[in-house]
Amino acid sequence: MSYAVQTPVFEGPFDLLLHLILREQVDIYEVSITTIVDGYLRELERMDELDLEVATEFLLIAATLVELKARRLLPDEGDLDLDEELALWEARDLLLARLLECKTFKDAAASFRRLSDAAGRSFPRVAGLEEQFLDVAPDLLDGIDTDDLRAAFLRAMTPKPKLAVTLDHVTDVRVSVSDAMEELLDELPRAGRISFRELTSSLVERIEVVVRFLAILELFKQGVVDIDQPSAFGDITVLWCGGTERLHLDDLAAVDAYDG
Amino acid sequence: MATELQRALEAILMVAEHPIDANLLAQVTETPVDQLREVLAELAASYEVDGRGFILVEVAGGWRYQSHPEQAPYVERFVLEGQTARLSSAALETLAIVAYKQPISRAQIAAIRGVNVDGVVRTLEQRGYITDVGTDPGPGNAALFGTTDLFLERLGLRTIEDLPPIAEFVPGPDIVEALEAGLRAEPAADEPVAEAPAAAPDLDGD
Amino acid sequence: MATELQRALEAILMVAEHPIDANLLAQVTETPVDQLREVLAELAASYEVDGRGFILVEVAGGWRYQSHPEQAPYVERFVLEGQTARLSSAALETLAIVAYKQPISRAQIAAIRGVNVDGVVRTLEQRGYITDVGTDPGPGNAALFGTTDLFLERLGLRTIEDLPPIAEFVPGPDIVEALEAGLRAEPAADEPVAEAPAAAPDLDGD
Repeated sequence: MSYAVQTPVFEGPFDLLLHLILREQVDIYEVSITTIVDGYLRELERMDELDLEVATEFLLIAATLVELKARRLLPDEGDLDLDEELALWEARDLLLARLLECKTFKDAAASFRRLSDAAGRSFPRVAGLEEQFLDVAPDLLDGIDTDDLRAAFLRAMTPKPKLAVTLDHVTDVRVSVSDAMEELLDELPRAGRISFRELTSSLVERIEVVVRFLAILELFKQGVVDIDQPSAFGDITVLWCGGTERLHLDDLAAVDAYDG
Repeated sequence: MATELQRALEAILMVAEHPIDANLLAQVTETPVDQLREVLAELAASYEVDGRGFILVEVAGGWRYQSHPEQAPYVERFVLEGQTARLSSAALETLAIVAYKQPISRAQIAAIRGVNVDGVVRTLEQRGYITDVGTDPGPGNAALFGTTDLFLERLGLRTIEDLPPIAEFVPGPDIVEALEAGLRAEPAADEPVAEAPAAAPDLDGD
Repeated sequence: MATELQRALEAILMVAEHPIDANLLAQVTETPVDQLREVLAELAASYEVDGRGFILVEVAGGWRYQSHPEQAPYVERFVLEGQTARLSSAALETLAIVAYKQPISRAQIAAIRGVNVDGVVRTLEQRGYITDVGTDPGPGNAALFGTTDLFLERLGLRTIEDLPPIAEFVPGPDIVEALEAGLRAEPAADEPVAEAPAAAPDLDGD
């Protein structure tokens, strides 16, 4: 199947997710969270190369998606951790609410486009005053001297001060899935079999754990690791099955058009 | 035959460079503003009835002459220069958020859009569609943004109240259901249960 | 009821900034110029018959709408009461750019100010502070603007050389800091690209 995402540029993580979900609906009348997650990860990997700041927001949403997918593929055994379950519902509802908000403003923007296009067909009269009235018009330079002019010139020529970059909405940790994959390619062959908990025990930030998790899922997709999760939301065992030769991300690139 | 008041209004609006507020027109012509509004509306209607190539409209809180939209193909040959550039979809979405949620800070816009909006906010501010309308009293004293008259002109609106109600854009049940289904955690009733119990995540596609 | 040709002419003339030559109108509306002149004359006569507050006249080799001379008292009152008595800071900045960087094109001014300046340039030109002083020899043959004698007179200057030279303005620490911060700033994605390299800031004088 093709992972190609038709729209070249997504304005953000919600934009992308809306596209993936609604496209699913239209195309096959049945929701496949697998396709959504795959499409999302694919796009995320592309974004990752472009802008880490953007990517972190994508990653947080990807984590929720992956969790939902994992939950969905598992049979309901009734012995799930209630707290974990509730946290997942909460994350999901929050995501849903943000998607609805995003969709609302997207549709409002489309309506603005129509209004603006309609207004753009009617041009304003701008000819202004006829010569005979110019004498009557107040002198606009009244009270302005060369100092004012100098100040205005300096104002015009001074580049506008840089705006404060607000990072409240993103976690400012510089991690990428590609980097995490490269680390794992070094670490996993030596470990052979290792639990996910051990793999992430040294990490401090939640986002780093998320990224490592995504990296493992990617490696799984590449077929160089096997994953086993005996119980839902239990620890995950990662098993290296990529052979004895030292692999790099570049080696995987040849397989699946990765260039990160 | 135009009345004396109509003639005066036509003359004034002919030399105006911007939309002119009805109150100013009332003041200059020494007419009660309610009556003046009526006269302007009548005048505008009469142009439409006569099939004139121009229209008289109220936009951004004032009245002005504009070319009739149907005549756009002719007019466009004259106003190639200074044509307003089409707004990007990022700019339009940001404008929509500011328009409906003003006053709003940059961080709040970013939270809704899920991306950094510094660049697009700066551009919209520079073009004069949004402006700094205050300061968030909370920590950080972030600048708060609102839309301008130029924004109203760009959309051909009389006032901000003429924006379509936001309720019109809240997604319908079909979209909500689609999104809900897309993010459902438990297997759908008609979906085959994962074939192998305790199967590893099936990431390699289907 | 206006004819289709009349409607087209009304629309074009309503938005035109300057008088428009009959030959150009004939060309745009694909009408023989003799017939077009007839239609314009008929239109002008019909406005007079209808007692409109505006007239359609041929001046300076072109046709344009003007306020009716009989309505001049109202127009004068409007001009006195309605116009802002001072230049906006945007207009003053534009005037300062023209003063120090003349001859300069509209696009170069726009590149410095980061916004469309057509309206402001038109106002300054109309008020007689700046004027068309030549043509850019480059592609596009853009009009180049410079300041006028009226500008010098109003600012009490003998010649344009009497403007305080730019080299005297050693930027204060705040400006230097802002400048450096500005240089670090990456341009917004959809900001208008500067059209003219000549518009690059040269604060340190030349």
